Amino acid sequence: MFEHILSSMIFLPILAGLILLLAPVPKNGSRAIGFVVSVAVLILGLKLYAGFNGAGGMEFVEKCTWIKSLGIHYTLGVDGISLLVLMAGAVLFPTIFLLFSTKTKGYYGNLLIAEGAMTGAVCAGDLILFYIFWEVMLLPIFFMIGLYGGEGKISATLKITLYTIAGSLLMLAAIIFIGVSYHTQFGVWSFDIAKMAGLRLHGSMAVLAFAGFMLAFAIKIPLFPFHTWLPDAYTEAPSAATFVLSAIMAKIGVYAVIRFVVPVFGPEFTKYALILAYAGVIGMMYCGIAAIAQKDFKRMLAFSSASHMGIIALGIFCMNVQALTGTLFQIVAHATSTGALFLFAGILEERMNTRKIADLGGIAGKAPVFAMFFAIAMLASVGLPGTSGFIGEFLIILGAIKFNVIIGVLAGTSLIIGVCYMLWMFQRVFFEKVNERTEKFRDLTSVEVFAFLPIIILIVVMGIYPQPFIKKIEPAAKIQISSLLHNMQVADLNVLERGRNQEKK
Amino acid sequence: MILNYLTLSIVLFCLGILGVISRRNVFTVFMSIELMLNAANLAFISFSRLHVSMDGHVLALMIIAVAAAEAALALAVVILLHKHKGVLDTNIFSLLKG
Amino acid sequence: MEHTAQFYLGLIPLMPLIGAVVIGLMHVMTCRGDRLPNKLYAVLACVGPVVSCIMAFQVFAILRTLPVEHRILVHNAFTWFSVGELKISMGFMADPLSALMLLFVTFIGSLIHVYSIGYMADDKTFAKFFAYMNLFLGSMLILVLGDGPVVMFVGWEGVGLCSYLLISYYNEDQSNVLAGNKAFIVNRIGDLGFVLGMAFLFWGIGANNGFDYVSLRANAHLLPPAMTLVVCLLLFVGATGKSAQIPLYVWLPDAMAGPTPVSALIHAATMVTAGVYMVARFSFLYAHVPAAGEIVAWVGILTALLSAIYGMFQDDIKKVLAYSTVSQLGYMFAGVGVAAYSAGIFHVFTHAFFKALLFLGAGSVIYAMHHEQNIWKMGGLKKKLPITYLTMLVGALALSGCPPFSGFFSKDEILFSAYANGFKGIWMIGVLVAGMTAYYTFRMIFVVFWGEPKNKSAYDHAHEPPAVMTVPLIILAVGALLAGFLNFPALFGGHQLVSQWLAPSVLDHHPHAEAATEWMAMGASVAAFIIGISIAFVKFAKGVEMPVFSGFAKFAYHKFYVDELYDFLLVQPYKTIGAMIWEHFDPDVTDGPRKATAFLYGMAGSAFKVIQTGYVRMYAIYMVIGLSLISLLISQTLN
Amino acid sequence: MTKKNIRKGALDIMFAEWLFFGLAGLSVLGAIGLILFRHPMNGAMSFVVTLISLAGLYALLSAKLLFAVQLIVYAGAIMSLIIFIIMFLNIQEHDLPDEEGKGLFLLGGAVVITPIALFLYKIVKSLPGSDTKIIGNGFGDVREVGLILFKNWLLPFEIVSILLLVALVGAVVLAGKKGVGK
Repeated sequence: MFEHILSSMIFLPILAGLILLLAPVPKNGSRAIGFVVSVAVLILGLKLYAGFNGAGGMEFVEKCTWIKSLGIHYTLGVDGISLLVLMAGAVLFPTIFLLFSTKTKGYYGNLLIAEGAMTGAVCAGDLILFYIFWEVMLLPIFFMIGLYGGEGKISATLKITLYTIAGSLLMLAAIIFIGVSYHTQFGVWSFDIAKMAGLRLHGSMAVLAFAGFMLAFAIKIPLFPFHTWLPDAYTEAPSAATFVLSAIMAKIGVYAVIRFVVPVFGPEFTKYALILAYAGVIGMMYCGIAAIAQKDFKRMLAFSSASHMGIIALGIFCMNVQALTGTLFQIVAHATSTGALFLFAGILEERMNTRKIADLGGIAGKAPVFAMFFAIAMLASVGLPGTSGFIGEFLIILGAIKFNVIIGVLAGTSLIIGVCYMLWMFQRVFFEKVNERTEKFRDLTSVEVFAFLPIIILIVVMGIYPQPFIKKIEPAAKIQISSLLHNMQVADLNVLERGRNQEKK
Repeated sequence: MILNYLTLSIVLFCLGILGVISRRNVFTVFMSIELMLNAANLAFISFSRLHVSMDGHVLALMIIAVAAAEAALALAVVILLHKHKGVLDTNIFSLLKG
Repeated sequence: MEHTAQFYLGLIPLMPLIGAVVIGLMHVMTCRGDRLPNKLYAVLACVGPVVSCIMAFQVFAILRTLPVEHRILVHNAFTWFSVGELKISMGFMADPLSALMLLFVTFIGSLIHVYSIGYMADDKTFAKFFAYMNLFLGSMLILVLGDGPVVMFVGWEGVGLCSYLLISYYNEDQSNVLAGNKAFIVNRIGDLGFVLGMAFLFWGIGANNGFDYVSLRANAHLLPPAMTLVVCLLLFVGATGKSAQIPLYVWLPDAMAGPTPVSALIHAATMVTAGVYMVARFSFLYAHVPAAGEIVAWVGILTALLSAIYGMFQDDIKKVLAYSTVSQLGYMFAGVGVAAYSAGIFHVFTHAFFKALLFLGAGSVIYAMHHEQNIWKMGGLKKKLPITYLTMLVGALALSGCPPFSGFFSKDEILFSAYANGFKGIWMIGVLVAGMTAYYTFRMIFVVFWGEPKNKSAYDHAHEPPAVMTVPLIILAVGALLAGFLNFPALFGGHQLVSQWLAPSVLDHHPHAEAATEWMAMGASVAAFIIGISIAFVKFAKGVEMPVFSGFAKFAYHKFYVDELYDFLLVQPYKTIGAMIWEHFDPDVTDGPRKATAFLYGMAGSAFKVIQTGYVRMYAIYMVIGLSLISLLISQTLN
Repeated sequence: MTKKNIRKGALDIMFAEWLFFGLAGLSVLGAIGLILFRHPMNGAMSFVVTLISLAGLYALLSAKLLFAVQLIVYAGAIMSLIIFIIMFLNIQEHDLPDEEGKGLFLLGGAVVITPIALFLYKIVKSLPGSDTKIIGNGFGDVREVGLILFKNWLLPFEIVSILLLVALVGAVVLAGKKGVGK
């Protein structure tokens, strides 16, 4: 089992999820199974984390031939880039099973499948394998929103599904293009991402393929202006699905850009990085400003999440170690803080039966523990030093300044924008006077406190002592950046040579 | 000349198609389909003769068997239709309309 | 010795932080059942600050034993984060500047904690208050001790957060929470400047040479002048946010919504002086670009003038003090701006005493008057509250710059430095403001303590607060009286101990001036004080009714409508844009392509719907037509 | 072969040609009748003509077994079933759909189908020609066809038998429903 620790982490939840869906399991039993399985995955994950030495390369590699004639392999592996994303998922999933007790078994089954597929997408080292997990990841979300969502669930489901699928089909075309290019260049079929660094793509087709990849990931992240599915989906989805979407799935989009786009499309990436960086930073501001106008706290958090994703994505496009490490760190930090916020929103919604900010008030007095936890997650989300949110945001802003001053300054405004809507919401929900509705609000139960405690502790620990985490991701980030810079130099040399040749003529 | 047989087969087949697409009487449509099957049979047997191989005969036999099965089912459907709607018009089936 | 001191450096901020965490956890764990006794919390709350204070004195003493050029103690607790060139360790540094700050922050902080035990005795969430206070003090100590801009920023943001928490402490009242929000958001605007300044500084010199103050100071000359100017101005934006200068001063008067000890802690000793401290900290940068210093000085003195005008027309005792704080902060910036860093810091030091004293005194008055803050409803209290009256009088004299109270020395040094360094305009405004300060301070004293009581029943019930509150007042009064002598001017044969002490940390620009000039400057200040206090005496000593403001006074009373202007210019457009994005732009423009696609598909669907008659025969016909077309096509190719 | 035999063979061929054209004409006429007659009974009768002439053509192609099967199963069993049902339903003139525009459909259909026919004809024409002499040696006999059927085509044969069974059951279920339409 421990030679195949990644496969176990992927297929254990998927199998359990399928069993839950197909076999007649009672409601509470399925929740218990879900919890046990997710804890098992967490234990495997911790073992993996402990065994990870962080030298910068792929570890825990599993490889076997899958479709021989096309050179498709079942390749799994973890490096510094994927490790923390993987761990964020593993750590956060058990919480959901502890928190939401009133759902049907399909709910838990879908969650498990989502967990497995996400782990798969993060570990996959083969483009085709990645694509499959990427698509599988969407299915449980589709069902969860469609079956257990709020009032506008149908249109929200359609929107997210069609949007995402449109993106991923373009990506599939781009993957096939890459495979074919590899075949023409080296004479053998391969979709192994590790080998793609040697691939040289040229011309408008390469740009198109790059656009295909970026579009798929931009929709998933979501980058401005492809974010419009997000508020609807996040709002209508049941809290667990929102949690999965915001905390992990969006991060996989970011992760995938680093893992797949940067090594393969180095020259295109460096060429369009500025535009993409603007998309990121504008998205941050745009969604942040839109958040202030929300009357529904879940939708507000959705915009807030989109806003943060803008700045997280920005970190990739800045092309320096600080920003990239910041992004990777922020992936986890944001997963914990926003994830927790959405879970809190779910609890609020479940207990108060409303999503309107105006209906609430005075909860801090009624439920101090809840308020404290919420405040900590909120402060992490606005990037206060001492919480996990600061480190990543600071690194990204620092990197952005190096990349481009205007972008850096705009990115810095996230300090202000985030605080505006968050405080506004906090004031209306937690402060001021209690009303009849919030009068009955009861504080977190012991189980809930126990479920949230790891997240809260993680938020604080990652803020105060982030170095152990950074140590694991920094080498991989450095490798990515150096290969990217190398690419840039090669491109520059090519331009120079072309210039010289023209002069000779 | 085997060509004549095949040409005849084509003519019969086309007449069958014409029957299917231009008539609304269920029986006529059904028999037109039988006509097309027969045209195919004729082609099979001609080719069988051409290559002096009897596989075509076997296939023709099977087609006849299938035609028999089809006849049984189709006529059952026709009876049902007549009972149900009292007419023999194919145009009363318009459930495919979106 | 040194090792112990380094050990202390880590512990000093940690003690209040531990206190905060312990108290907070205890509070949260017991909030559902029976609360623990307040006394327990009170003891716990005071342990941290007091221990820190003792250690701060130790550190100071150890520092004094070192030779002047080696007066720097650094303690790297652990590597905080390290990415590429960026290596940030959680390091704490004590040099003369931070040690001086450390002393009075911990000392006054401890006193305020003690005072709060009395002031907050009836509060329902007593423990929460002290958790916040401890957290605040801890953050402030991190700010002061941080060995680099990033660690400093932790404290910087931490005090911002705590001020938010403490200002909106009575959170059932919307206006309090709004004041808290305002404080946090305005501070954040400043923080943006700080972060950007930090980033530019880092890429300018920090990336290659280390990013702590020692290295930065050693390499400051490597930064190009233009860049230095940009960094200095950005950092100053941060300082305007934290220290309530134009244009970001608006949060501070509103921050009076918090409990009075909070106002004392925030406005006197700690948070608001952080900006001044930061400019002094970065004196090695400001020394390179005089233009930056000039801007700082002008912003400071204009803030001083503006808030002094406001202060003359307020009727809330805490607002008067709040504006006087803003005004004094303006002085401090004027001081650091004209490169008289030690003078600025000295004013921070003296101001900490007398302003804490005034706020705590005001707290006593408010406590005695059952939370009445309008000065026009008080009056004649000097008989009822003798200790408070006397101590506040000391504070007021110090604030107004009456010799030989502490405020006189520090303020005079700033004004003299401005004059001697060639900033005559600043000096003139400064003297004018000194007069106005004396006027509004004594207006408050006269209206509150002299004359006849306006509210008879409240007056009858007023009584001197318990000793736990008056003792800190007395200690602070002694401090306010004597602190000035620490930097006794050379003119009177003093040794300027504070300036000498600070010399290794800050790059003072020492003016060379004649003694006559110094006498002249001092005379002007004293004259302004006398004029100010005389006008106040004439107008208010007899006791007057609440005036009805009109004309300019009304305009000033409403703070020149700056809040409303900001609201109109910034807040409302922000909200409008947000609503516009959400209601129109997002669904119509950004989502436009998606909607257009959907619409096209719908159109295509309805177009093709026509041929979907539902008749099987028709489908057969389509099939045959298709077959026919394909046949035609293939026949073509067969030829 | 003797000379006489050769002459006789040529005569046979000539005769077979004439026979072919006769039967072909009959079958086409029958088919045209099928698609033109308004009443299905008339159509069925003319379709029987087509089937029988096709049986004759099978015989000309030396498919002796198929000749018999066509006559017995198709022209016999299946057609009588159809005619039986037509009579069973007792179709009157007013039961028939009024097919206005039938001529138009026929004309249009013919136009549409022509390219298909021409295309198929083009393909057929490209095939190598061959005589259609009736051959003996048991070609198309029951024995030979049966051998092939049970040797090479056993599995399809069994599948067809299952198909028949299914069709039987299906027909019973469909037609046997009581109270449909109520």
